[in-house]
Amino acid sequence: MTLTVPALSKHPRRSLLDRASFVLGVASAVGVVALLFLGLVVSPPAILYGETVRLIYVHPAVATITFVAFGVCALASLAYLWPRTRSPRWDHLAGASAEVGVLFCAATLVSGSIWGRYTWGVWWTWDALLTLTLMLFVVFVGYLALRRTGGDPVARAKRCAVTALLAFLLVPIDHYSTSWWNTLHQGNTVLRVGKSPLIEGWQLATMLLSFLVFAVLFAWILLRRFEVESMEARLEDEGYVWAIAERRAEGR
Amino acid sequence: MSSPVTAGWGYVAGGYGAIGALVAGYVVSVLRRRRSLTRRLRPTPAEPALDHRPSTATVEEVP
Amino acid sequence: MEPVIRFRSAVALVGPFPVLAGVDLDVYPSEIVLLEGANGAGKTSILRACAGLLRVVAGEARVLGRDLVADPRSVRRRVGLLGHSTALYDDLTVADNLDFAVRASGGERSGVAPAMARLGLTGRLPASRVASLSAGQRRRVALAVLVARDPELWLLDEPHAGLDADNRDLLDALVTDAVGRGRTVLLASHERHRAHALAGRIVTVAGGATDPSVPDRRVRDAGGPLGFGPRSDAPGPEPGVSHVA
Amino acid sequence: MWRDALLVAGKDLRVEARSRVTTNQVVPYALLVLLLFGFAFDQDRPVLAAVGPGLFWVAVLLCCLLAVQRSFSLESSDGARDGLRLSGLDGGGVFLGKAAAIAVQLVVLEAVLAFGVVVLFGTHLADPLLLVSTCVLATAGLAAAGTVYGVMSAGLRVRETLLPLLLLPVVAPVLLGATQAWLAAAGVVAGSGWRWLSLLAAFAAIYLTLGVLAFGTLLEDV
Repeated sequence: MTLTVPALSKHPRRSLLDRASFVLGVASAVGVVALLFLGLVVSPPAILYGETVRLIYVHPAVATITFVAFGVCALASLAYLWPRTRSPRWDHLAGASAEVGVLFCAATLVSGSIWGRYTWGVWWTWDALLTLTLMLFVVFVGYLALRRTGGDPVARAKRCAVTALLAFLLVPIDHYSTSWWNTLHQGNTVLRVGKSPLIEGWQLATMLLSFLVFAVLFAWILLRRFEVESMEARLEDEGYVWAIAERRAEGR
Repeated sequence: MSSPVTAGWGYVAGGYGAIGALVAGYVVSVLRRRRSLTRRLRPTPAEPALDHRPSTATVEEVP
Repeated sequence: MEPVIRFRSAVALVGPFPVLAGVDLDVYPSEIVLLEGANGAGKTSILRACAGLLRVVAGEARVLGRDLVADPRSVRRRVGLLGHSTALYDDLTVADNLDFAVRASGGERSGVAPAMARLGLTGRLPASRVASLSAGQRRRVALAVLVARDPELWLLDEPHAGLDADNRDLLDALVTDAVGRGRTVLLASHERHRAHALAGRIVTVAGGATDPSVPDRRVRDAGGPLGFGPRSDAPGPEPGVSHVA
Repeated sequence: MWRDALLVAGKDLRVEARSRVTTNQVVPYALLVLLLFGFAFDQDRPVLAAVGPGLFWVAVLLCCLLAVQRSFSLESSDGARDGLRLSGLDGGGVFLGKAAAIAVQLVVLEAVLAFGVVVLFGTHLADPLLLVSTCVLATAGLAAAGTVYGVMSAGLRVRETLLPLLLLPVVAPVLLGATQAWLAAAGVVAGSGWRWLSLLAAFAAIYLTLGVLAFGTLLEDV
């Protein structure tokens, strides 16, 4: 009697993913080195901020990646909840991107408050954007806690998907509530810089490079973390086949 | 107050250091977890590692 | 004849543990089938799976014509499960509990009064809080819910446990009545004597699966259309009827 | 769905009427919270008066947490959760029923707390229409969000600690909006309080719709 157990997750094809993440890995390493070189050595200090302007090469990029990561998590959760596109891989992607998002969110908050200490003389201000980022951090830490609760993997995945969606819905709500409240932030020269007149030449080039480098770095980390998540699921999954065999042996 | 130019480096070091430490620490932990998982998932030699296994694992494969 | 329950190598998981590891089971209308087996063999899990509470992840699982693998919730209102836990609210009175349970599952309130009478829940009982009842009384209230709802499929998990002698007779009578009305009963019990007297067919459960090595034993014809020979694809139980000690 | 909602809400409130947990335990707890705030600000009346609305809503938030935990502890006893699943009630109905029951208890709490804030802190409460409508919208949002996270953490072993971690940060906008609206009502903060009501309404709407859609699947799995 054949007893078929659907593997709860198809494991990622080795060749494509491995090659991609290897390339990304090398690219992000090279990018980081170039960014450090450009940011710390080549680009001149600004008049007003002095050397701390160099933080502009990391902080905004990290902050943007945070929102991208949480966005990926929300989209993956939505895909998992939608019956037609439901597959455990979306759940793995959501879990991976949430964890990476929390990492970058922590980096944003730390580097932001260090920079705030210099420019505003205070570690923390109840500014709209800072509050929103901190809110997101706390909410997604709760999400990660929910991911580790045990039980039926399908149930866990659904719980996490709904929480992730709710957490991401927090972004617009918080954005309005805190911005009505007050805002000290410099506006978008810090967060999303288009062609900003405030900085040009090397500084601008380095800044744009920073977005690219951190995007590549994010993609690489996410891919690796996604692989780990899938492998963990597969391990758990393979356990079922053995468990079923043992269970039946119990009966004889 | 030391001149803004020199004072700045302290903060720059702090900012870069913080982000670097967080990201690097996390990357190391992920890679270590990945290596240990690949080892634990090493299937029996008869079966090539990480091949395209059929979407359903049938009991037959269990000795 | 479309079976009420049709399981083919059904697998169900609780977390990582496969409580059901390949169950084959057929139950036909108006039949009383007894699941026998050691503790932890999977009897309760089979009952919960039939009620759609336990998700069947592999194999085939059809109850009352509904595919449980696809949608476990589709069959719930037509099934009654009497488990170890009575699913009653301690703070509510017996009457409130019965009223809520029946209306929540789509039944009419009219069924409550006769059920209470039938189960001897009279006098001060209806108005007293469930928390103040004894275990036996609580089971009678849970049984009353089942009687009031009168679902098509009765799933009884150790129904006799905790009942005194005359309540057990009452239970047997209720089950026989139900089958008389065309209901189907699947029960798990360790009360060998009573269960064998009640059941028309016995299926042994071991290791989370119906044990093919032990053929289904026919006890006696428990009324209802039973005499249709061994099940088409299951390992053929010997046709002769022998009273199992 | 609405019939199911009424049924479930009726059941929850009848349990509350019989067991009197909210009135005997949560209300005194709320007043205790106000008392603690009093100690924290060492009876500095002008400060307390100004901060009154904020403290009020923090107390409401903490009580909402208790009400949600109480509401889902009903189901965790003796297989009642399986009972709900087995009954085949519509998921959205159960959600609205439970949320309504929580909302009713919260409204009772808010009345008592408002009285407490005025007496203990001497907060001046004007513009009752704005106050009441803020309460209604905020309560709807709190009850909806509480019910969603309540059912999610209900089945888990770590629910006591997980629920606050999940719920409190998410309802922070309600705390902010409601407090600002009340401050505007009390004339402490410039600008109209009505702007904040639209925020509270949006919050409540999102959680009510998502609750109705997701509750069925969430109740489904332990």
